[in-house]
Amino acid sequence: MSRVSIQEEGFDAGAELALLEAAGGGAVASFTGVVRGENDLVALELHHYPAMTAAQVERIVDEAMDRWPLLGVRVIHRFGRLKPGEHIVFVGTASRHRSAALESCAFLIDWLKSEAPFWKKEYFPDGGANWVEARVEDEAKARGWTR
Amino acid sequence: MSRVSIQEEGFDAGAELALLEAAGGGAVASFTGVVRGENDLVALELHHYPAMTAAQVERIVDEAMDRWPLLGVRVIHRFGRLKPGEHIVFVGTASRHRSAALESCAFLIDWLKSEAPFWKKEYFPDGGANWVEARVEDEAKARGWTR
Amino acid sequence: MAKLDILYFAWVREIIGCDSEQVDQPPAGVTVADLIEQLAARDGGYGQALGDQLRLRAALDQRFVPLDSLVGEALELAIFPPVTGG
Amino acid sequence: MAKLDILYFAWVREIIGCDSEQVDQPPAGVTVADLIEQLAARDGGYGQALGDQLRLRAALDQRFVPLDSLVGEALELAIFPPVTGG
Repeated sequence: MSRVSIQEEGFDAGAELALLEAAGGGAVASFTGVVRGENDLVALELHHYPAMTAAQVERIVDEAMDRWPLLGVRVIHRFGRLKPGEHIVFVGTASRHRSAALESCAFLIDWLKSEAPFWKKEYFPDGGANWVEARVEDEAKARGWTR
Repeated sequence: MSRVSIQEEGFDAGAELALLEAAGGGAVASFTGVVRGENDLVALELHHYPAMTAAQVERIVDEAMDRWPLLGVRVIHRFGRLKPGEHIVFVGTASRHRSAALESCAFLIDWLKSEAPFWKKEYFPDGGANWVEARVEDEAKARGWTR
Repeated sequence: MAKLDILYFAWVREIIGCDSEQVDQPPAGVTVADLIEQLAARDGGYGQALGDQLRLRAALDQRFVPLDSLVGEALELAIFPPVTGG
Repeated sequence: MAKLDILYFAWVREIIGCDSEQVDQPPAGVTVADLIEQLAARDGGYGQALGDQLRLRAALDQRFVPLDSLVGEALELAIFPPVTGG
């Protein structure tokens, strides 16, 4: 199973869970991010830095595999134009230990939020658009995992 | 969506994830427990205390909803005879905040492991059987969540 | 006279060979530990199942309680090993 | 002479109106911050996009770096706002 996909197309979170369950560890944790339809949002456009994204996410996954006894890791991050209700991101981890699965899943999504080179632009019904500002707490959260 | 099911039949983890995504929060965390096939395990038999189980899990879910801003919670715990690879337990949480989804999911599975009245019996190919012993660390983990 | 239902689970149930039974409500002042000690003195599997209270947990009316809790007017006492769900 | 590719992302890209461009490799001792300051002095959207370095982050050869890092022999500098993925 490939570990990291940076892709425009959607994904089937249930199928990804099933693949992680098949890794045999007994404990599977996941996080799924979905576009919220607040403020009449029409679409969310995800931009990224293609030469950097996949390599950097692979490094983060390596670090997670190094820190926790994981049998499987799956990260999918979409780019392009997404509508409310569509998937943005999936992180799934499989381990023999539930705490390893849960903690590594939290670690990975915290890193993706604060360190993966993605930028979001919101589009509204009046034609207006707005770049999402980074939240200070996201950078702080990622630093909290520093060993 | 009903919040707690204590059931003999299996479940579709992907369908449960989709229901939580539909809660609209944007952040969905899940934990799935699967029967491991180690030591040639033939089956795992889950016994429970029916009059107590559902009521107690409902109380735990109430506590989670009280502690975190959750838009949806789903707990499924199976009982009866399960084969390796079959689902045992599913915990899913939906929130507007990823940390609330992740933390409440970890909280709920830690409680289920240490406080829900379930007991596991392992069956092996030679006809032998063995009651699974509680792990001290599970009781310690649940205490770690005490406010 | 008021009765108390006693339920057994997991290997406690297997060793005693009984799912549940009814006893007379114990007098005021009797704790769960006292009652388990009385039951353990019986013939059959009771001694083996209930002799070592460190291996046992209990619930009164579907709430976990420490073994030194008073039985009081509870209607249902469950005796079982530490739980292993999830 | 060696060249440095400069990439812009998100609103930095929009305001400057350019995805990427090539400049001469800066001399030794020049930091990312120095280079951004030089670019910000240009006409067009550069001043608006690059004038406030507190709002900017950078990567050299696809690695995040603090703005006071030396450009050195890097081949690619990316300039962008704080990331908002996930």
